[in-house]
Amino acid sequence: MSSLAQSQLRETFELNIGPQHPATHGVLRIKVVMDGEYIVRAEPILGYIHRMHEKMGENRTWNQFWPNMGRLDYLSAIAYNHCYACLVERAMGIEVPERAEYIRVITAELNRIQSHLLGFGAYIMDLGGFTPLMYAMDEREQILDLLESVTGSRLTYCYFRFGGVYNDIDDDFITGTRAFIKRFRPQIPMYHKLVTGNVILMDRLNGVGPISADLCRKYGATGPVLRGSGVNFDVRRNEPYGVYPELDFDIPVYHECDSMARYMVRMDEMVQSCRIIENALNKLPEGPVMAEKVPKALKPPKGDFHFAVEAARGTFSMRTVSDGTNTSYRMRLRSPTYSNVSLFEEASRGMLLSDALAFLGSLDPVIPEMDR
Amino acid sequence: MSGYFKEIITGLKSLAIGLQITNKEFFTKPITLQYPHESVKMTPRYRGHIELVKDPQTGTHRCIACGMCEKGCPTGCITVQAEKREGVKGKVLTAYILNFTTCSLCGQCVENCKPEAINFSNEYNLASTRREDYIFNLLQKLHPEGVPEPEIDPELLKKEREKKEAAKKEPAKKAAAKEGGESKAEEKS
Amino acid sequence: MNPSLFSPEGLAGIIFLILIGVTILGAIIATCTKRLIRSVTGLAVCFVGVAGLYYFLNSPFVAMMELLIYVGAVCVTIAFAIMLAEPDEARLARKISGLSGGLAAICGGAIAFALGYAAVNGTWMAAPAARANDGSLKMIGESLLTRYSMVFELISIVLLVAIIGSMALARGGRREE
Amino acid sequence: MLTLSSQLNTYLIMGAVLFGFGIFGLLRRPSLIGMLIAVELVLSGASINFMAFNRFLAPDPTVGQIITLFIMAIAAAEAAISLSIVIAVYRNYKSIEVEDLVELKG
Amino acid sequence: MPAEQPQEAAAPVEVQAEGEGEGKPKPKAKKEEDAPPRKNGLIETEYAKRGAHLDVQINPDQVVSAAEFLDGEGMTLEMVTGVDWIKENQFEVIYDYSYTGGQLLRVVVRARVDRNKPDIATVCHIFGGANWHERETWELLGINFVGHPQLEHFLLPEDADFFPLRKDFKP
Amino acid sequence: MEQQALLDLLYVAAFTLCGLGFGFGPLLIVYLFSPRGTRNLVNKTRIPIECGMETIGPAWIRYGIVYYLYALMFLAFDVDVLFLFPVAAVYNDFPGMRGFVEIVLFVAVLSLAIVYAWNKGVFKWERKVYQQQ
Amino acid sequence: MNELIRLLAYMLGIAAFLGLNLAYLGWVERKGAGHFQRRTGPKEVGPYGLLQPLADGLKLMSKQLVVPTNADRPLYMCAPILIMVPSVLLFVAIPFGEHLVPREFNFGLIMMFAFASMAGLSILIGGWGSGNKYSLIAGTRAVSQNVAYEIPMLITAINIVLITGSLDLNEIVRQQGSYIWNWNVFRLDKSILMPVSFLVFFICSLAETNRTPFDLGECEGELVAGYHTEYGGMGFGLFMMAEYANLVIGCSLTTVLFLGGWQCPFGLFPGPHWFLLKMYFLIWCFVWIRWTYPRTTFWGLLNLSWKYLIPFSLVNLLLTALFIKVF
Repeated sequence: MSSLAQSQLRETFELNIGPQHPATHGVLRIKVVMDGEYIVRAEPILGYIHRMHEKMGENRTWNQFWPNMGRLDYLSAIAYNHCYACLVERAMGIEVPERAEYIRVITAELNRIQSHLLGFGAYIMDLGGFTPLMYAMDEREQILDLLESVTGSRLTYCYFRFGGVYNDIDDDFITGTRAFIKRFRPQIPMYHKLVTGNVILMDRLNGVGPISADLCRKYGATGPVLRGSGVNFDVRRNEPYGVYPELDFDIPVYHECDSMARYMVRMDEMVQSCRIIENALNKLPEGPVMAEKVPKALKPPKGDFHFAVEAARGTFSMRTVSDGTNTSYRMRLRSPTYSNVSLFEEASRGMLLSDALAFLGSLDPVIPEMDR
Repeated sequence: MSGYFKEIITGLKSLAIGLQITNKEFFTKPITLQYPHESVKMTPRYRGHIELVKDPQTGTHRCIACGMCEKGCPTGCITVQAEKREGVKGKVLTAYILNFTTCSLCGQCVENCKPEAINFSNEYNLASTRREDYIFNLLQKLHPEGVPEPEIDPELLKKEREKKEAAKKEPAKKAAAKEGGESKAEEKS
Repeated sequence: MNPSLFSPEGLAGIIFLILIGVTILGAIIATCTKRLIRSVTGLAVCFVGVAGLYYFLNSPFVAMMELLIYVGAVCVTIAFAIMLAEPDEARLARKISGLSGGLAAICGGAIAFALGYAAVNGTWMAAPAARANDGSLKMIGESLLTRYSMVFELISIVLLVAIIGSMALARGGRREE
Repeated sequence: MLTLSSQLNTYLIMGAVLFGFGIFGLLRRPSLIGMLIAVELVLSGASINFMAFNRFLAPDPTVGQIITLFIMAIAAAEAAISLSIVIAVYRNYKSIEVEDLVELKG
Repeated sequence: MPAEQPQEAAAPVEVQAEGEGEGKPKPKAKKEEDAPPRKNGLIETEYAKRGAHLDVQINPDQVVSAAEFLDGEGMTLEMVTGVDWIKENQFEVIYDYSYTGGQLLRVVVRARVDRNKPDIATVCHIFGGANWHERETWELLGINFVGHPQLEHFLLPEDADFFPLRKDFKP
Repeated sequence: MEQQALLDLLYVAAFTLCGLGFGFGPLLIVYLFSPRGTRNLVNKTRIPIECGMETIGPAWIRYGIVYYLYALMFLAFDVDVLFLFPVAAVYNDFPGMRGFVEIVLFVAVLSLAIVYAWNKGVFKWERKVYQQQ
Repeated sequence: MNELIRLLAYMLGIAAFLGLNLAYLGWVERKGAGHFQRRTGPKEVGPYGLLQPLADGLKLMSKQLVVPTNADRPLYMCAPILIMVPSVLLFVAIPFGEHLVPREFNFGLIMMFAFASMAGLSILIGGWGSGNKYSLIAGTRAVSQNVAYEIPMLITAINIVLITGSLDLNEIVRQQGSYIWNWNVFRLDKSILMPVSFLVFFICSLAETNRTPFDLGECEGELVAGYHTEYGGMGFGLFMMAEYANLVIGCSLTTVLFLGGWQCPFGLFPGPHWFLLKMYFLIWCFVWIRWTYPRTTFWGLLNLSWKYLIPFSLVNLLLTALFIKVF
């Protein structure tokens, strides 16, 4: 980097943001070359909690790989479960009972709300406001309690199974979920009043970190990042899986392309998730929650299979190359934040440090998912 | 210039709204649970570490030491030790060791268990500074006062003894008997 | 003649001595350290002492302004400037040594001695019998509004020109890049 | 010792000492900012003299104070200007040391 | 999930496929499974079974032109996957393209390189997002992306001199 | 010196001592009671914090031209205050508009510094364009 | 001699007052934060967590003083002490009651500003001396901010001087009279912008004490812990204590200049209790604000001062000058 400083005759210096930094929510390291308060180059450096999940996929049997799926994006684990379940079901041709599909959608959307709540709280905390995090945490706890009562764990769910779900939901869960949504709905306008409308926050987010739709496309950014840039793309709508086609919901899209747009997409998605859950609860059919004939020893046919779902942070997709044995020959996990953060380097050039961190927060990275 | 003042006024208004909201929250009851003094009730489905189920009929576990949990475990954190005893049908469980430090609570073992001998416990506030404290012998946990001896079926015992006698007499058959894994106690590491 | 040590006058005398010590210490730090930021700190310390001296000269307002302007503003500005352009420390350490330092010390000492000698031995006119006023803040204000009003305005222009000029200078290079 | 504060000579000598330190620093410092710091010392030495005469000898004690205030203002302006010059010099020559500047000129 | 017709018509042009239009749905796919070193060309796969609409096998030197073509069509590079086919002594690089602008279309582009000399051109300059994916693939499998601006260690420690996803990797 | 001023001085001095006590006292207590050694296993106790990494380059960076500009403006206004205080103190006792006119002129002239800075975009923090490295 | 006894008594009194405040403002803040966030705040140590400050203090005291290797040792050690001294010193001039004031200085107002301005340099020294880039950047920002907000504060103070014609804090309080409409906030007869002026002063004291939303000097989102990143244990403790001391001083000054000090709003029983009531109310507002707003950016902060506060205070100054002459 010294060559850079010499070649341009500019007083630059290098700064580490991370791996142990309050703003990076984990062990992400960003090596920043700065010119005063401005960023000349910000290079994200990954790998601090790299676990080689892909190799694990080659060594573990299909069933044994389940717990890994909860440990990628620990904040929206159910979407990842969903992807893996659907992938293997696609490969094996397993039909899933309808009730199980509905339960999948309900839990996945609850999980999405939970993830966005934490993302919202943590983002505002990045910007220095601590209180909204606590309010968000309060709501999040309610969701965790609900999910715990049905899945048995609070964070790294391992709830889905090939051909259905592990446990049926009971009436307590249904009434609890309805009560939660009733309670949660008025909270979002409260957040908007407390946080979004705040002039300080608007100053910090409006126009900060612009990403054009084309940049998103080039970098494969998905999820709220893409929808904040005005592209109406959501896997749930464009490549429907589960029972999403039967449910009624909108895809929030903002055209401002800035951090505020991404933040607003997340906030609106929570409302839409509430709608989906209510809708699904109303339509919830009776019946079994597991497919009847699921072989104990899974051996999908040879060939490769791909499946994509909409996780809280964007398109999560898996590609597995099966060689017909009880383990996969190659397991590839495409995590949304990996692509989203990869555009940070290009998009943050020339930003102020504080803006860059606000921008990074608006990408809502979850580090274990990036490092895999 | 009017924009300048409008900015100030809307800004101040938004700030006042924020203050109003936090003020309202200030007078609502806190939701904190004073953890060591009070604790939440766990839902029945809570997945703590696994434990052996006590069969109300026999008063002991139902494990047949088939080893399915061991095979299904992704992290290999379960070790089942069992031996063959004279006069007892099947294998006798001597130790069921769970290395909780590597357990990921996925539930594969519980699903794989045919006789439904293991289940999730509701224990969640485990704390220790030593690693060894998390290597549980579940059998001991089930029977802290001492593992009851399995009942000996006299008929089976008689049969087995007879078999042994026969085996002694016929060394040629010995190997075959061994292969079946019935006559010798099986040790697992 | 000498006041007792624990009377207010005596304590004030002790404080005065301390202030002189602080001033000289500050001056030493300001001139003799290698790192410029330490020099600035020394300068600030020195100014605190000088402010104390002003206080003893019956002008508390000037003393306070010395603190406000010099310690609070000039030193901070110098410190910012140092952040923009501090020379290499190692090089600096090499440069300040030996002959030039000695020469400078002799030179400075000689000047100080000569001035001090002249001051002590000089004949000053006698103190006036009656003072025109007590030299308080109100008096300063009054003269600023009457006798020195032109200067009062001029100084604002001088400041304006200085600030605009220095801003243009400091920013100028940036635009070239 | 304790009555030093009411003697003119004390202040005059203090002024001279500060002035001397200023000159010493001015000659010794190789860098422009260091020299500026020394100049500030010189100025405050002068101010002390003004204030001392004002206190002990002047019939109208406001004048000296006002002069000192003006010195402060001018010193501030001077500091601003000279620091900016230093920064401009630094930007162009990558050095604020007098020697280097002399070399660069030739 | 219908595949877009114009896409399909356009795709063969750039891949210079030998067996274009061999889009028989099921039996073809099955047959193709049995013979892994597939011929170059375009196959229309059944989306519900595979998760992709089009499957294109190309030569390694056609990767860039394929990327350029798909970029022109407004598609996104979703991920780059490397597979170690140790039996055939080949590496396969799989590019997953998808279309985010409207009607869904997923295109899989595959290229195989020799395992002893795993060089393939980078598509970084076309899709910026490929940078990290290719870097990761290089790091984990040792496939050398020629022209990549920064083939440095990324996820693994800086002193790692092994390729963990290779099938002959022994920890 | 007058008695009044002397006492003022004494009070200030006494409270300065008090402040020094508040400053040094806790440090002294720490010096007496805190452990001397440290469990310095990897010899990293005393390295500067940079988010867990080794520091890149020197810590004393050249930094912040904009802050310097702000400081310059501050300097001007601080001096402004220097003259306004005495004037304000006697302003009430002075009949006539002369004082008012003088203050207006003084403030107006100095305000030009802000106007200049505002026009020159010192207050603007826009994104810069850097070439791709 | 009497004077000396009085001096000693006030010294001890202020030390006790300050000590209690430094200890319990932390408690108040945490308790307040808790309740603003649906939590309870400290609760375990003593009843209502009242012994929490003691526990905190013990923890800070038992920590080792670590000086980083490439810190500038003397500057590093000086900074926390230097920042503490003016904060304590300034209590000498605060009129708690009409007769309960350590010392009435007839230049008290300038003294406050003069000594307070020294804090900036000590922050800079601390930031520089740490030998850490974060500290240096944050120190620069903090000083820049202190400096920027000193101007509107001073101009507003000049405004008060224009109205009262005095620099003596107690005299300023005395002149404000014993009814709420006589307080400087509501002296609309002197300038119709006086409430705005109060707001400006309040915002400035928020910024001068480096508190959220203006805590750019310690913005943990960007620069880890700001200028005291390298300080641990008591070094950090001193910075924190100085912050609280500055908080008390800032609120006291606002009370004195605008809210009538020890005067009662309705003319009954003026005394120190009113002063403390008003001061603690302001402190509570600081806490309230801190736990409501996110942090501004440093440029937004600097611009707030230069674009809004300074023009406003200047206009107010001129307006006051005009009103005094006209009416």
